[in-house]
Amino acid sequence: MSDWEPKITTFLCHWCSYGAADLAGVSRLQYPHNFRVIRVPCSGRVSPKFILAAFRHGADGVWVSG
Amino acid sequence: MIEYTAIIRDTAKKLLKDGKVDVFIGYKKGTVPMMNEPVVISDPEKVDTLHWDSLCGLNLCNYLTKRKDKIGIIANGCNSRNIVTHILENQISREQLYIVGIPCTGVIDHRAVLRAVGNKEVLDVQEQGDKFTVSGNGFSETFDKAKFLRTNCAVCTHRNPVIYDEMVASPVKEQEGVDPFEDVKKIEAMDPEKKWGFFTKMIERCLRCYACRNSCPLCYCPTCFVDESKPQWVGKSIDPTDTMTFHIMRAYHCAGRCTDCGACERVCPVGIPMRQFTKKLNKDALEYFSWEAGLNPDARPPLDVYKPDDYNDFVK
Amino acid sequence: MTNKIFTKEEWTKALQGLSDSYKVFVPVKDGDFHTFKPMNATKAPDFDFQNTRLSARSLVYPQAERMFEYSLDENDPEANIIKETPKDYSPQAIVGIRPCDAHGFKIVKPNFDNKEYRDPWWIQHFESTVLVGLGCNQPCSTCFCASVGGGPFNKDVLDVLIYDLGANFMVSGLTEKGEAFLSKAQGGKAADDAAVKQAEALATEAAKKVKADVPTDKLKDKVINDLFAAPFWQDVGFACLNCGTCTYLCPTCWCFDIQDEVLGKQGDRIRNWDSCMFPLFTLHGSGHNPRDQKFQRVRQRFMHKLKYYVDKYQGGVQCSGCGRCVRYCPVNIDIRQVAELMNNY
Amino acid sequence: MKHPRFIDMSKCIACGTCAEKCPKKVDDPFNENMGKRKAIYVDYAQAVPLKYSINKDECLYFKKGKCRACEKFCPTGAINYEDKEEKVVLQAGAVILSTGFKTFNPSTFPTYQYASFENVVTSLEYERILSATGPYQGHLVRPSDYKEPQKIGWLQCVGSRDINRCDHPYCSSVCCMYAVKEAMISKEHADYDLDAAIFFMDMRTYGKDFEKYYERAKEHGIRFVRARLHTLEEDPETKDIKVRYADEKGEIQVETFDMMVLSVGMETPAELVETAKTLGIGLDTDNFAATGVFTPVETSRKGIYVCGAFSGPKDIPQSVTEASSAAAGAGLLLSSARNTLTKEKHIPEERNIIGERPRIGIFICQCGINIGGIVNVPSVRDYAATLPYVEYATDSLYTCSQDSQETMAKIINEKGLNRVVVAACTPKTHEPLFQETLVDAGLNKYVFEMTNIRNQCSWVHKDSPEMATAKAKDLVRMAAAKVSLMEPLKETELEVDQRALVVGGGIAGMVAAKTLSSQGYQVYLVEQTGSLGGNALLLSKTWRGDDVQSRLSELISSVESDKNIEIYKDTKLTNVEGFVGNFKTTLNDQNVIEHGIAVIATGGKEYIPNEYLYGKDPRVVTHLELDKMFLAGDQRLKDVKNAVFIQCVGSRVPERPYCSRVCCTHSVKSAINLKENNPDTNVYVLYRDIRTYGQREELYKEARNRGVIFIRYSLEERPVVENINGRISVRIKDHILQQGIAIDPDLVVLASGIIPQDNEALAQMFKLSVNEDGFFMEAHAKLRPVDFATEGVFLAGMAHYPKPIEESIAQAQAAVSRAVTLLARKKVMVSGTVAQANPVMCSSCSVCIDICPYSAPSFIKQGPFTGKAEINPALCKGCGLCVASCRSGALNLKGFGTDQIMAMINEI
Amino acid sequence: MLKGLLEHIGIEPGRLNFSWISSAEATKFVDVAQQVAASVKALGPARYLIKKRAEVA
Repeated sequence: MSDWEPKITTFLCHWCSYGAADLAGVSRLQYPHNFRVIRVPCSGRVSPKFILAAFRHGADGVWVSG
Repeated sequence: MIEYTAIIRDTAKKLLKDGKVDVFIGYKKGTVPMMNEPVVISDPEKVDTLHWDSLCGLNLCNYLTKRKDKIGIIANGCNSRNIVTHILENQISREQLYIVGIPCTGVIDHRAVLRAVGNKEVLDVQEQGDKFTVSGNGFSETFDKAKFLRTNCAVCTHRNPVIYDEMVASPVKEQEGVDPFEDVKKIEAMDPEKKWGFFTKMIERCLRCYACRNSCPLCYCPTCFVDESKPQWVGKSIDPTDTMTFHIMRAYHCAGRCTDCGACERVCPVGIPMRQFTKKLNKDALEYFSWEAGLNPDARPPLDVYKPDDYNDFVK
Repeated sequence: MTNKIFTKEEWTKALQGLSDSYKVFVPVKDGDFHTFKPMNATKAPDFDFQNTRLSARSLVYPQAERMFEYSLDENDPEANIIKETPKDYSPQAIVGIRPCDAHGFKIVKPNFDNKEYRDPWWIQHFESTVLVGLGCNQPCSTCFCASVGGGPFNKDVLDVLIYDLGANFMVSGLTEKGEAFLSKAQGGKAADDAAVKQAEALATEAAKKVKADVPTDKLKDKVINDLFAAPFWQDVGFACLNCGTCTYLCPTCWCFDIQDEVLGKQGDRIRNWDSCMFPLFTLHGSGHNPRDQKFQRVRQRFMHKLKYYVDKYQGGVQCSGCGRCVRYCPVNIDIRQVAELMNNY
Repeated sequence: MKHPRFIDMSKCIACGTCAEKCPKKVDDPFNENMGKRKAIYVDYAQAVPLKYSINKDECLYFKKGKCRACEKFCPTGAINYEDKEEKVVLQAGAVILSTGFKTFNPSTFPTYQYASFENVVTSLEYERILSATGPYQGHLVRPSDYKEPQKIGWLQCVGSRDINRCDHPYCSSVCCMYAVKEAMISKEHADYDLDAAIFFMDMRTYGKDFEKYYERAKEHGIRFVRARLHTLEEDPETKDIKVRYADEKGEIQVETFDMMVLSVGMETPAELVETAKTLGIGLDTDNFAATGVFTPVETSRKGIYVCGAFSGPKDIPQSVTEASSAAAGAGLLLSSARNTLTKEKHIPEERNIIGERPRIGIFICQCGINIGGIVNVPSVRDYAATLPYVEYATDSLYTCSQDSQETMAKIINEKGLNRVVVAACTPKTHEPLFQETLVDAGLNKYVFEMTNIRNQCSWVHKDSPEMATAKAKDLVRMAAAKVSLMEPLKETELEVDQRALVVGGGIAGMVAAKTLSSQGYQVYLVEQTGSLGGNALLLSKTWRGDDVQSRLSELISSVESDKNIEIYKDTKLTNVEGFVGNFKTTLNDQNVIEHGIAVIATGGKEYIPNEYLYGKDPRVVTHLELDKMFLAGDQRLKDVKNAVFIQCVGSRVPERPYCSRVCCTHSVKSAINLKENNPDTNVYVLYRDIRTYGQREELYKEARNRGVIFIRYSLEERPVVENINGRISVRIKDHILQQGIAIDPDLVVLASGIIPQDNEALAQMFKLSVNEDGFFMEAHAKLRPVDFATEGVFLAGMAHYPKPIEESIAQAQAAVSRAVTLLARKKVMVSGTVAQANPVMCSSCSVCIDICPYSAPSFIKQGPFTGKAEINPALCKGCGLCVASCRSGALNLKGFGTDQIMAMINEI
Repeated sequence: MLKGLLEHIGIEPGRLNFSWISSAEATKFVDVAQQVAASVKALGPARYLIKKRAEVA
């Protein structure tokens, strides 16, 4: 169980969190590798249907960040 | 409430005769006990078809969507709140409507009645004030209406219409001290596994007949998300995950708009209490946005607008 | 024809014994209503019911049924080859099916099994099924089986018929398949004349209780286009919600939709019950919908049951008179009234 | 003179390897020398361009001739030790000075011991401490022991409002607000109950929405202590800071803080004073570039403009406004040369790929070792080649390099690719580059998807190369799934109507009109009253002493005689249709004018008091009424024995919780005028905080020198003005004497606040928003102070917020400058990434219309789809809010389509 | 609201996460990323609402 790594469907706002994620990279800050990022123009683009769809496709977690 | 019938007929007749409305929407007495059929009348001579009793449990607002004519309609508390929502959402205009308000004392839960008589066939129901008598082959029993209200009516705090042009009777006293969310709180107290078990079991019998969706006045999209194919959000079989997805999304589309009229449960052929989905949303709307749908003809539902001070405790 | 008497306890026990040779489905109380479930030790069958909420049709023709399957994995040597999904066609018995619902199978048979087309899944399911009917001592006020060629003790399609004599059941084998089934039933004893007489009396009594006045006699003589253009359809359809309750509960509706479901590299071709009440039913790929209005869909359902079927198969209407749509239509649209409107138009 | 970087800018890819390998650590000036960086460095992580440079003074190679580690490890060979200082000569028609300021160095204050007490920091150092990229990675700790401070004090006016030790008589304008902000952020940062105290003289939160922030800070428990600290003492053991001060009641208090922040002011750096001399521009006595009230961004030398803090202390919005304003000034000079140096680019014709089966090319970048060092790029490449529709997959050392671009274009053509995925760094910086390559190869730029396997993969998962490789594969698969569904999108061009509308004929409106006209644009100027001039018609002198009326009449006549300006007096707007570039406005006389942009300069108006006997006694007048008396040379003013000014009338009160910004200066100026008229007049100013920000502080000093008496009152104990037997009596509690005093004035001047015009109708017509106080809301409080969220509409003057003439003028010019960026292009490109409605699916519920912040959706007015939604692509910003809100699935966002995002979700 | 509903039917609270992070807040991004990863990891693999091969006859 401890070897298990979740996959987390991640929606990042192009202007905000995606930038923060880029900057985290520039700063070489390390964080877990479980996130699979989908870039969206705005977190408002994330329809509830996407969140359900992510769970339906077996995502262990969903993270929406604006 | 059966005494309203005569007044409704008179009003409808007058409205149709005077040309104030082109049609009048109400109920007619059903061909089966405890069932009534929505009906539209355009001939003032046919108003005697109209009927009202404590078993009229659908939502007539459903029949207003995108009509172009002038309509007279009867509306109790919840139906009138849906009319408000309909107006806000451009499905009908206030000017088209003549609303005959019904102070409502609640609708009888026909399933509870059947249960009470051991699921024997009921052949007749007679309503007398706050009591009613059901009879069938070899039995006849009289019950207190108050004890047989549908669960949504039992906790209803908006029994009188919020908009109307005239009332068939003076407003009834609103219920006080009821906790509409007792059942929701019970579920909230469960752990995730129990909750999932509860809801999975609840919808197990679902046939995907969509009666709940179609009886709901909020569901008027030309193409429902379940019918979309590009992308296909939900599989069309009765696979449990697909069925659950349907119920979640159906409920979510009602968020901030549901008036808890109970039509969905009323029509379900297999008796699923799917209000457990929408009630949670109603509770949250009330807690986070101080919102109850359809009370204010000037305010959009909370999820239709963004305000900087919206509830956002869930955001990290 | 074997007539045997079982006490009700004996009968339940007998059914348990039969479970070794058949998948035995029996009515079980599930919440407010009855439904067919496989016989098992924990939940006893309950034969004290008006009728099951859903007809037994799904036991022969499931609501969702996998027809074919295929792999999209390029590494799979059989990639992209569509294969029929193997099915279990071992014998099954539906015990306690009402004669009207059994009649339903007869009504749908010409659709699934005719000269041009034989539906392998339906036919194999049907042929492996023993229909063990339970006569109706007390038909509902909404039943009209007698008007459509059936009756509360109609033996037409049944393999076995059960008479509820109070404390006992009299069980009659009607076909070879039925006799075979009965021969495997443990216990019981041969019925005496008195029991047979009592059973016949029950049947006669019950027949009297069924309203036989839903008129269908003139339907075959009507001109299709006249009925189609009749003025009452808007009124009939006004209240309709376009839900699938009537069609899904009906023992004689047969329409289905075929969908491909792909999950990862696994593809399935599934057929699901469809309903002519749904707008999607006739939606064309172009976006055009020939039945995009509610009344058109309502008209379709009644025209199909009461006219198109009548004309096509020359065997009466596509309705077994079970009355489910009358009882459970959420807005109380009543096929009996529509039949009258059409018959007398 | 261009300093050498010792880095070839065209080669550096900012991978950071050099800095990693560089052995020499130096203090990091960006972090106020509190942290370390290497001798080869970028200023800060978000620097543009993101290219390294070598600090020659620190570099071991330059100092000792050995090392060259950076050169050895640089994967692109960008290091060039031979780089030389370069003399660059630029030909320019105008110069804009935006050289800024430096913060005051408090080391000169011996009693504050900034240099020797570790836990005394400047506000700028504190800013870095709070910052995530700061020396302590955003953890709030103090420098001496890296412990979380429990108690922090801010000391205001360090290096401001002080001629005693630093010769800075002016107020630095921004320190009060930044101190409040720092205190608030610290409170938020600390998950414990941080004690934050601000020691101040006057709290100057005079900016838009600042006063509310100040009030909120008080609610959050930040202590505001009106006291000037004389000395800070350090506990040698704990390094805590002990302070002694006299509180408002005059009692001595002793407190100990873990940290003390010195709110340092702004000053012009000495080298800039030299530059000014070289340039030949005049400086004022405070060493700020001299400008005029009516020419706020012009220096004394024609053609040289100034903006920002070089012309006086100011905050961000004001600096940004001035920047645009200066650009307008320069643009004016250069308008004849506009578009003369532009070059046209040849673009091949776009290949029509509609109906083609997707043929995807996947280009994976190793980014030297940046990606390749962690992620197994060849295995990702091989994996990519197996994905559906992928025709071609390759990897390269640097996909972004010029030759890689050429190769990519070639491959696209050779292989007939019609979709492209690049897996490399971030699309935020590199998407445009690759899109250009697509366009050069004859593809639409939208059949492209970029996925980030560097910033969001290799760089952040150094410890688990396997997982990073797996993640990279997933990301590539997701991108391929999306791109296969991408369609070519059209960017439509819209003509921009070259005419402008200015609403409001006050100073801001007239300046806007005039500036537009001078740049060659035709202007419609609409004024609701019968005359131009607005509030300025009632003003006598500016705070710098200019005569307002003469300047105003010059302006009015120049506007009225301008052939390019069509003036509509006594006119209001009744309807506005259209959008950026194509507005159609109906006036109340039914005239319809068409214009491409609009400037809203509707101004504000004086609050009409109902307090302090106003309207009941002729001796009680407002500001503007006093100015009228000055203008008329009213003799009575000479005979005034006692004059009382009451500040904050109608401002900073619960009903109107904002500061009207100009009243303090106005009152102080008027007080001086009264004293000039008759030095024997006793002048009292009853105030709450004197907010003579910037160099206006010098007026305050002058007033005190002239004997004007300032008495502070609090909101709870407002002055009482009564008529007692025919004489006016003003009673107030003196804060120093701590007792009530009474004055019998023969003139009471109410510093009546500024209230907005009724902007509701106009806001609806142009789809603008107003704030709670009724002033128009700009697109961004700091960075877009003259823009509206609605494109093509701009804001100037007091319609935005109360402000003095020079700020109104700067804003008007700035608004024009912003407008000209649209007008000059003559065409606007509409992005392809816009929402699109399918009317068949639409249920007309109007959620999209309600939720869109840009008013892009509307109902179709005629035809078969009447009443269904449509999206105006010119207004749509492509955020997708409407798409997510649409229950009916009638909306989709091109470029981020529902099917495309679903395809990505499916691939996870 | 959606989160509330999903949690109501048994999706664990830690599965669905929302945050606001400005483009400059790299450390906040990392902090939240760590929190989210930890909370999801603590819950173990997702159990509910996963679409598997249709459960049909």
